[in-house]
This record gives sequence, structure tokens and C-alpha cells, in this order.
Amino acid sequence: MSDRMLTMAEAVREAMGIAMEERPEVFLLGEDVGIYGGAFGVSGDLYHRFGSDRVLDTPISELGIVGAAVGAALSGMRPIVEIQFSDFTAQAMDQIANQAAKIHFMLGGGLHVPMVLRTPSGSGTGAAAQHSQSLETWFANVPGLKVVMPSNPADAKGLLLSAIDDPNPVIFLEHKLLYKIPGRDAVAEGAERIPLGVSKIVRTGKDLTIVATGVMVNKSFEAAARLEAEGISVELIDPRTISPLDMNPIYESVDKTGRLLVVQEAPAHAGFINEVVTQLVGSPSFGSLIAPVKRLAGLNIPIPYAPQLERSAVPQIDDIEIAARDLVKSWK
Amino acid sequence: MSDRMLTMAEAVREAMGIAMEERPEVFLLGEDVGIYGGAFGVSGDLYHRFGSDRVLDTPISELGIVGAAVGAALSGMRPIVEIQFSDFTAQAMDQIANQAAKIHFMLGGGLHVPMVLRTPSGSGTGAAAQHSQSLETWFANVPGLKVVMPSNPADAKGLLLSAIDDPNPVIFLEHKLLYKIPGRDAVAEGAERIPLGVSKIVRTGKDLTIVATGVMVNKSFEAAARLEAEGISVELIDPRTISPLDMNPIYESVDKTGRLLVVQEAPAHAGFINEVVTQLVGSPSFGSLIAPVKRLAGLNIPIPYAPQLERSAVPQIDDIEIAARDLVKSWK
Amino acid sequence: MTTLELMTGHPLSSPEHAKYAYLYMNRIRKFEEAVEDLFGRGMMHGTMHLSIGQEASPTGVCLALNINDQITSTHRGHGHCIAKGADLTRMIAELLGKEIGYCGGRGGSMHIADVETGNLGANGVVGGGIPIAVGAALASKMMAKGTVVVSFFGDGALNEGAFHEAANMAAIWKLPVIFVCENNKYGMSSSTAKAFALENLSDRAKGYGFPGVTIDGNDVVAVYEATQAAVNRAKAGEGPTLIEAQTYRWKGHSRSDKNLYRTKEEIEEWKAVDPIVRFKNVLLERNIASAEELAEIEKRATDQVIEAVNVAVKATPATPEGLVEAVFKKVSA
Amino acid sequence: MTTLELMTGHPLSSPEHAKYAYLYMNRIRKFEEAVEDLFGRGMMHGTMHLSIGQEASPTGVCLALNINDQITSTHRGHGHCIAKGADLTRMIAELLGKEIGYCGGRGGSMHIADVETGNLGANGVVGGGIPIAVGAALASKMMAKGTVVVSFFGDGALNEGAFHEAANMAAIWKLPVIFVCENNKYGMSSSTAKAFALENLSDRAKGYGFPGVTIDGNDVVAVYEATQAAVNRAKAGEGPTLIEAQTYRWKGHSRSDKNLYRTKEEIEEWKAVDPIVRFKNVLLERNIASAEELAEIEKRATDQVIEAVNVAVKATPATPEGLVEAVFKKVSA
Ligand SMILES: Cc1ncc(C[n+]2csc(CCOP(=O)(O)OP(=O)(O)O)c2C)c(N)n1
Ligand SMILES: Cc1ncc(C[n+]2csc(CCOP(=O)(O)OP(=O)(O)O)c2C)c(N)n1
Ligand SMILES: [Mg+2]
Ligand SMILES: [Mg+2]
Repeated sequence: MSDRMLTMAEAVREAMGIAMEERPEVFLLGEDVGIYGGAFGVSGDLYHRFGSDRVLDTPISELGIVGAAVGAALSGMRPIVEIQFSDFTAQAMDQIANQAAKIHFMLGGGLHVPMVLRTPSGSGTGAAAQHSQSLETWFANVPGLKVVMPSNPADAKGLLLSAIDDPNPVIFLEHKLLYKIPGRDAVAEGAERIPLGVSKIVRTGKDLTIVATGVMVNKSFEAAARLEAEGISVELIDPRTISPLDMNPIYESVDKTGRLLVVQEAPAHAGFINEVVTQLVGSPSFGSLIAPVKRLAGLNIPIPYAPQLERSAVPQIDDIEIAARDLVKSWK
Repeated sequence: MSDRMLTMAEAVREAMGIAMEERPEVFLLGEDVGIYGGAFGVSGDLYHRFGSDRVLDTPISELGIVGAAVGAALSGMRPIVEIQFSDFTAQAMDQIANQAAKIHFMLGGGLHVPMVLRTPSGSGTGAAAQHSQSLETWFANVPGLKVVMPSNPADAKGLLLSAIDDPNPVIFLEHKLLYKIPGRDAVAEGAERIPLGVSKIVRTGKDLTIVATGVMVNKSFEAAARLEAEGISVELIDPRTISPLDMNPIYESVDKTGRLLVVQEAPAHAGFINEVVTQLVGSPSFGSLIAPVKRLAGLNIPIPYAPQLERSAVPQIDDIEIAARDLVKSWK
Repeated sequence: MTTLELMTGHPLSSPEHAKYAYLYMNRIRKFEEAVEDLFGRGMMHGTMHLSIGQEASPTGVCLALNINDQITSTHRGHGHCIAKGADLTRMIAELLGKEIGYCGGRGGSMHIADVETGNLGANGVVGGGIPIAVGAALASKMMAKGTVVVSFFGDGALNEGAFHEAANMAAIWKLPVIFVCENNKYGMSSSTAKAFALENLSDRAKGYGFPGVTIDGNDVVAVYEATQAAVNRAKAGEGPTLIEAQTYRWKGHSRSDKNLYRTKEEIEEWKAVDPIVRFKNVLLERNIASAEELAEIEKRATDQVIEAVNVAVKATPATPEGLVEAVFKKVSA
Repeated sequence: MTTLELMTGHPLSSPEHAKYAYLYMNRIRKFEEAVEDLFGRGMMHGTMHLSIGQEASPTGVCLALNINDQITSTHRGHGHCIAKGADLTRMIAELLGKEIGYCGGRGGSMHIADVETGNLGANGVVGGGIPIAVGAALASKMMAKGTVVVSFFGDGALNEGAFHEAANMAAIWKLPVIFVCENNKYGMSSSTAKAFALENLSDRAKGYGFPGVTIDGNDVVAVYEATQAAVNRAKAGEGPTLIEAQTYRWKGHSRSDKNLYRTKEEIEEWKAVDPIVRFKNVLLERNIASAEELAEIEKRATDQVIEAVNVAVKATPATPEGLVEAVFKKVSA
């Protein structure tokens, strides 16, 4: 195993460090990002490397933090905001959705907001309903925001570097369960970017297409590995950025497999993955389907606390395996 | 024409008045709901009828207002909150999504939040990007909220009475363009409730099913009337509440027509109507489709100011007419 | 059931009051120690925020409240919950994800609410409970209940917009609400010196037009007295008060805290002003209770917590059945 | 182009400064009257928020600013925009939805921004610009620009959480930002008497630890002097100031206002302290300008506005082409 088998926390930190070295206008601000190293340890030693001006601890004021980032971004800086849990973007939604997302368009194009808002997302840590949400749908439905959901450290690094380069506001959702586990692939040295808006084919297959986001990519990968043993061949696609969304590899895949399973952690109702389904259904690939599209998503419930309850609230590897098998076996 | 041809503003006011007469614990709070009569004139004379305690003017503090409503609702009152524009629910998202929606579940069921949050939604008034959004998707994706989108005064009255009765938080989105025009149907006298979670068949037809929300129901109705003349028969369904969503009439309709057009004002990307498409595609009625499902929605842009730009940003009657005709003519 | 008859009144007004206050501070301390132990042994899930070192504040505040008075609490809320009268078994059971837990295992440490004792819930959102408390106070006023509402929160919460909007509404409507800011010097790693440009955080009240007081939050008597004054004000229709109770948390912010932002010396200084020891010394000096009596109370607290743990550990785990139906309260026909 | 050379300095420091200040106050007034007229004639869409009666505040403030200093503005922002130096034609063009409008017709009255004069934009969200101003001030400090940022907002905005969080951040980081609260007595129908439990709204600064001053916002000299003091403070690294400029809007809040919440008498009283007339009288009394000169300036202001309207009316309407592409700034390769 190469020493580049980083965790997501390490990969994100590395990307921030590179960007801060490349450009003096990049800085990080957020609650406890300094000496504490971030609630999830993501900023780590950046405070010691870059000092308290460029790794700026803030008061507990999410709306103010994002607003400060917007104002700084309008004035020549390139802020990276860390919101301690994505749930607390709720506090900052005015600055995110009504200000950052709209300023470039609404004010006529003379201003722009090169800001990245990074935040830990998702469940699985026993932190219950107010610390476990998957809120990507909120952002994806706001024109003017780009929304990134890396599923592994290597992608996280390259995508974050692109997000920081981007002259527009980018919401960067990091799944908490990925912070501490090394990814499957080594993380590239250097500062190579992965462009936003390009879906990735995580594994190729011929019987079924799975499109999954965030940590569900990993769970789907496991499920696919299990199904391989029984001769079911899964093609797994990770959109990586859900806004803008790159549908072409999905169309091509469905043209080949004829079957689609979409998987997300967020609640099903009005959730993002419906976008994938709806675009597919409105496309020529609609005609390639030999089975109804299947959706697996979180239950429409707040995330409960106890581990046995929490597990039941979002799709698990078994659920994906069963749904995938069923799609392939029932529709020939 | 009966004298019960009320506007939406009048119907909503009537419902609030009835509820306030029925129960002493019902009260209205919000910015300028008192002597001003509400930014859109919805509360009107309620202040004079019920006094300043039950029609409570607040400071400009959306988060505080919703929080106060949550606390009052937990403590025996039944608040109706008016947020002046739905865009400013962004300020209050923590109290809406993290508190009101979750308290009953997360705290174990001993508490509940009988609160209605009414707010004007949508574009068409030249108020530009920060006063014209259709944010129903945000709420629909939050478990624990019920979401109502009345398309006419008669429904608005009956649905609002049910929303006020409901022991759970209800988001009630009133389209601004409907405030001042009388509905097609007379508004019933008295206090009859229209249950939440029941879709309405607005007109029957056999060639095409249109599912539309909010003001798009009215635009679809106009388009259907035009198409009638050329022998295209449209069945129009208004879900009325999008959470919970009643799909059965939609399935039945598609089983009959074989074609579905979904229409919303909100931006297409990750928008609510995808839910309708996805549920349909996962249902047995999938097999009834003889045409790909078509989606009409707002452009993925902030709502622009100038009338000629604003019109271009959201579906118009012509767009619906063309899409509907195309679906019927191209797929036999 | 470990719930006792709740008492109200000055902690030095009678030996019973004094012993009650002493018992409650010890219950909180022992409870927190048990929680730490359960975590340490891997029996508990999620995270925890211990209030060891801060026991005088919930105890003193709740002595000025009646059972119908309400509170809102925080992520660091075990003490508030206990002081308001909650059942220890159901609390531990919640932390262990059991069916008999206060939230049926759905909430955990950050969401415990005991409706019967007027606790509107701990809150995982910093500042989240403050507007809710103001709303409860609004209901109290509208319904002429004659009750008060206390909102507990930390120093960090004072910088949330939620505090601001709620404080102003309470001020203009003269609501019966008391803002109890437990200033333990840090919001996570963020010291009050860095997060505020104020000498006393209670000065923040000046921006709204109601009184703010800074008190020794490790002195249960001072806490009680300040709260009682605020209760009187609230009940007289004079509106809110901000009480800044200066205290300190001995433990890290939560599980993951490496204490990099403060010194061992500082922690030791504050341990030297342990609110429990201080109150004990008062009781001994004034001959309100004997050393033996106090030792007995300490043991009682320990026993109550042990019993709660024993019962809770054996209780039935919560099951996922019915979770979807639990999201909404049923609409009654 | 109607933009003039921008001047900085005390309005009474020279006849040129005085005439400049007088011209700008009149430009704002005439501009607003033209807007009202365009609305009345159905040539304009949407809504409007007129600042007639409040002209001293933007004029006085901007006299203390340089072109590189930034501002954030509000729904009632025409005056701020003009005083900071924006082009009247492009402003009117925006209101008329023309391509040459500041926002290409995409923003309208509530979103006009003139980047070249440091205007970060009007804002349709009450309080929305305040955190943005603090961020701009943070950038100024980090980049050692030596500039200041003024955030204009109304009395109502003081009750938004956005103000609170931003004010505290400005205080602790000693940022070069000036909070100019144009207290026109009402936030829509909500009087400051009802929305605050404060004598002077500038007292709100006490809760953050920076100075607050209440001034006569209809006296352009007082506004300038208070701003200049705040600019000095900001540039010396001493942090923010809250200036409460007491003023009044003569017109309704917006189109739909029936003025039910205030009396005709009150409006008349404030008309009697018209900031333009007051400054005119000062200039006459002190012999800084003659009545003829001032009449000539008034006419110049009128002519400039008329010309702006004429050009704007004839300009090409914005078209929907390219709207989707305009959402994001292109990523440069
Ligand atoms: C809105 C919000 N922001 C951030 C957090 C993460 N967080 C949890 S506790 C905490 C510190 C709170 O400090 P304080 O209010 O002083 O309470 P203490 O922990 O010291 O008791 C933070 C930042 C949160 N839970 N909610
Ligand atoms: C967050 C938000 N809440 C409510 C509104 C609706 N609104 C627009 S202006 C206004 C009154 C603002 O009062 P103030 O800040 O005093 O400014 P003024 O209009 O008096 O200049 C209100 C309530 C809004 N635009 N934004
Ligand atoms: Mg603290
Ligand atoms: Mg005002």
C-alpha cells in the first residue's frame, strides 16, 4: 500500500494546503479550524503552517461567517468556509442561497463570489437528527451554486482544488464516515485538478447501472463486489458533482445495461437522485430501459440516535445488494 | 357569479378568521400583519377583529419569529406565522428544518409543533431574485414538514383550516400571482376542511396527464382549454399538498392516458416534480406509459427583474401548450 | 424511578433545601461520571458533552423554578435535565438507545426532553433553544399561565443570530423569560477573550434594554439569588434578564477534544473552586449539615445513578419498527 | 454620462465641497421623483422604495469616503448608489430593464451595484449586506488595502441576526467597517418604539464593545463629521462604529403602503426639516453660495436626471438570450 493512501480528512487538508501555497488570497475560516484543528480534524496542522490570519477561527455565527466569506470573496480574497456540520448551513441559508448564489447573475455580472463552503454531511456517527443530515438537495435546487459530493480521498483532493479555483460559490459536502478511512485509490501527489461536472465510472459492468452519491458510492461498490460472485455485473457511476450534473456516462451506461438503480443517503422524498431519474426518463435512453428504474434512499425520517435505529434509516450494503439483484433477476 | 368568488388573499384571511374564532389558541404573528394588513394584504382586517395580541406584529427577525412560534406551539398555542416572502424562510431554516420538523420525532413523541408557516411564493411581480423564489423543494425534502401549495382560493381556505388543525408543522406556500385574482370556483361558506394529502383532479381528459403545482395549475388549465379546441383532451391533476404526496390519482390517470407532463415554477434541477416522475417510474403505471415523461420547470437561473426576462424564466401557458401537444402528437 | 419530590426555594433557607441542593449537584456529577464511564467502556454511541464543574448553575437556577416553569437546554444539558427533575433511569436509557429512554432512543444525549418537568429539550444546535424559550414565554403571557421560562445556553451561543432576535423580542414584549448564559470560558476551542470584545458578557443585554448580571456561577447560592430576582422581575411583567454565570468545564468539549486551546494550570485553578466542594464547605461552616450527613447524600447520589444505570442497561433496546409513523403526530379525527 | 468627478471632504471645507454636497442631495431627490413618476406612468415594473427625505445621510457619509472605499446598500438604496458616484443613466436603465442597466435588467431597483465606485450592491434582504460588508472589511484588512467599508441599513435591519453576528465579528477583529443605521423611525409599518426597547438605537453597540453614536441624520454636516470620525477610527485599526442617523422617509414604504401606521402630522413635521432645505439655509446664511447659484445647481440636478431618463428610455431592452449562461462566471482555462 502506497503511503498516498490518505483519508478524506488528509486529502482535503492537502488540497487546502496546496491552494494556500499557490495563492495568497486563499484562506480558511470557520469554527475551531485553528488550534483545535477542526471538529473532524480536517484542518489539522494548517493553523501551524499558515498562521492565524489564514486559518481564521470564528465565533459561533454561521450566517456571519458565510457572509464574511461572501464579502471577502467579492473583494479579492478566495475564502474556504468550514461549517462544522452541514446541518448548520440552515443558519446561513440567506447568505448561501440568497446572496452567494445570486450575486453574480443578479448584480449584472460585474461581481463574482469565489468561495468554497466545505461541510461534513451525512449520518452514521450517532449524532442524531440535528447533526446527521444530507442536505444536498437544498443546494442543488438553488441556481448559482455548484455542489460537490466526493466519495473518496483522491477525488476529494482534485475536486477541492478545482472548487477553490472556481470563480463561483461551491458547496463541498464531505461525508463524515469517509474522514477516517483511507480510500481505495492512492491520492495523487501534486496539484492536479479534477474538473467539476464530470461523472466517474467507478467500475464497469453490463447488467445494471448504479448511480450513487457520497458514501453510497462505497456501499454500492461493496454490494457490486458481492454480486460479482453470483455473476451479476454492475456498472457503478459516481456523479461527484451533482450540480452541474454530467448525465452522459449515465445515458451510455443505461443504453448498455438497460437497468438503473439510484442510491442516495438523503431522504427519498423530493431528493436529488430523482433528478437523475427524471433526466433519464426524458432522454432517448428511456427507450433502452428493460426494467423500471429503482430508487434507494434514506427513509423520510429525521436520523435517529441509537445505532440500531440509525442504521435502519439509510441504505446499507445489504439493501443495495438486494435491490440490485432483484432488478437484474426480475427483468430480463 | 356568486359573491363567494374570493381571491386567494380573501380566502386565506377567511380561514384564519374562522380558526381564530374556533380556538383561542390560534394566533397570527409576522412582520406587518397588524395595522398594515400584511405585505400582500392577506391579514387585512384581522388586526381590527382580533386585536394586537392575536395578530401580532413582530420585529424583522425571521429566525426569532419562527422560533417563537415553535416555542408557543410547544406550550399550548397554535401559531400561524407569516413570513413576508418565502425567500426569507432562508433566515429561519434552522427553526423550520432543524427544530420544528424534528422535535416530535427526535424528542420521543411527547411534544409536537402545531404551527403553520404561511408565506408568499413565486415570481411574476418584478421583484427579482431575492423575492421570487419557489422553494418548496427545500421543505419537501425535510422529513417532519407537511407542505401545501394551494392553486386556488377554494382549496386554500379548506387546506389552511386543515393545516391549522394539524398537530404538526405545515408550510403553506401561497403564490403571489393568485392573491388578487378570484378563483374559478366559488369558495364554500363555513368551516369545511379539505384534508391534506389528497390530490385533486382539476379536469378530466384522456390523452395526456398534466401534474402541476401552484400557479402552474392555472396555466396548465388555460393550456388544456386551448388544446381542447384541437381535440387534445388533458387530464389535469393538482397534488395540492406535495408532502405528503398522493400519487394514486396520478397513477390512475397515467394508466388511462399513457402520457405525463409535469410542470412546476421552481428550477428544474433537483426540483420537486422529479418526485412525481420517480414515483411513477417505480410504479406499475410505468408500464402504461406510451411516451417519455416530459418535465417543464423554471430555468436554472435566479429570477430576473425585467418583465421580458422574468417571463422567460418560468413556464408560460404557451410552453405548456406546446409541450402537451408535442407529447400527444409525437407518441401515439 | 429515582425522581424525587422537587423543591423550590433558597438553598440556605432550610436544612432540607440545603441537602436537596447538595444532592442535586452530586447527582449531576455522578451522572456525568457514569456517562463518561459508559463511553469509556464502549457501551455508548455518538458523542457526549459533560458538564462536570458546572453543577451549581442548573441546580441554583432550578431551585428558583416550579415544575410548571419551563426550560430549554443545550448539548451540554444533562445537568439542566436532572436539576429540573428528570428521571435518571430514563436519561441513561436514552443514552443507551433503549425504548424507555426519554426519546425512545431517537434523540440521545443532545435531545433529552422531559415534558413532565417542563423541559422543552436539550438542543444540538447552539442557540437553537433560545427563540423557542421566548416562544414558550410568549405562550405563558398570552395564556396568563404565571410561569417563567429559563433558556440555558453557553457563552458561544451569545454570538448566534438566534440569541439576538430572541432577546430583542423578549425585551419589547416584556416576556417572562430568563436567559442563563453559562459562561464556561470557551465555546469549544474558542475563548470568550477571542470571541467577544466585552469585559462581561452580561453587557450584551445593554443592547436590548434589559438588565444583565454577571455572577459567580460556581456558587449555587449566588445562582439561586440571581435567578430568583430574575423570576420576580419576569413575574412582575418587567421582562427578561440575562444572567451570565461564570463557570468552567473540567472535561474536554466532547469526546474528540485534545484540550490544545487551554492550559492544565487553568483547569486546575478551576478545579480548586469546585462548586460542590464550595457548597459543602458552606454547609459545614454554617453547621447546616454534618460531614456524615453530606457523605450520606453523596452516597445516595451515587446509588441513584448506579441503580439508574443498572435498570437502563437491562432495558429493551429501541427497535426500528414504527419509525416512519413516528415522524408526525397523528391527526386526531 | 452624468458621473462627475467624486469629491471627498467636509461639506463646508470649501464652496466646491458645499456645492458638491448640495448637488448630490438634489440629484438623489430628483432621481427619486423621476422614479416615482416613471412608476406612476406605468413605465416601471416591480416595486420601489424611495428615500426622499433621507438625502443627507448617503451624501454626508460618502463625502467621507474615497472611491476605493466600499459600501453595501439596501432596498432603499438609490441614494447610496448615487452618492457613491454611480451613473444616473445606467441606474434608470436598470429600473427600465435595459441592457445598459447596471445589472443588465436582471436586478432592478433592489440590486443595483456599481462595482467601479465600490458599491457592492443594494440588497433585497433586510440585513443581507451587513455580513458582506464585514467580509469586505476583513479583505481590506487582510490585503492591507487601507480602505474602509460602510454598510448602510435601516432601523429594522438592526433586529436581524445578520447584524448581530456581523457586528460581533467586526468588533473582535477590529475591522475597518462603519455601520450606518438610517433610522427613519419605521421598518415598513413597525415603529422603532415597538420594535426596540431602547432609547437610542446606537445603544445596541454597547452589546458588542464598540462605540455607537446617534446623530441628526438630516444634517449633512453632522453625518459627514460622524462618518469621518468613524473612518479615522477604522483606519487606525480601532474597529467599527455604529452611527444611528435619525431621519425620515416622506413617502410610503413601497408602492403598496397606505400609511395607516403613522399620522399626516408626523410626516409634515419631518418635511419641515427637509435636509436639502436645511443645508441650503446653511449655505445662504454663511454666504457660501448665493440663491442663484443654488437654483442653478438644483436645475443641473434636474437636467442630469432628465437626461438620464431620456437616454435610458431609448436604450435597448434586455433580452433573455444568454440568461442561463450568465448564472456562473466562466471558469478561466
Ligand atoms: C449552530 C451550531 N453551530 C455549531 C455547533 C457545533 N458546536 C457544538 S457545541 C459548540 C460550542 C458551544 O459553545 P458554548 O455555547 O459556549 O457551550 P459549551 O459547549 O461551552 O457548553 C459548537 C461550536 C452547533 N452544535 N450548532
Ligand atoms: C429578511 C427580510 N425580511 C423582510 C423583508 C421585507 N421588507 C423589506 S424592507 C422592510 C422594512 C425594512 O425596514 P428598515 O430596515 O428600517 O429599512 P427602511 O425600509 O425603513 O429603509 C421589510 C420588512 C425583507 N426584504 N428581508
Ligand atoms: Mg462555553
Ligand atoms: Mg426604517
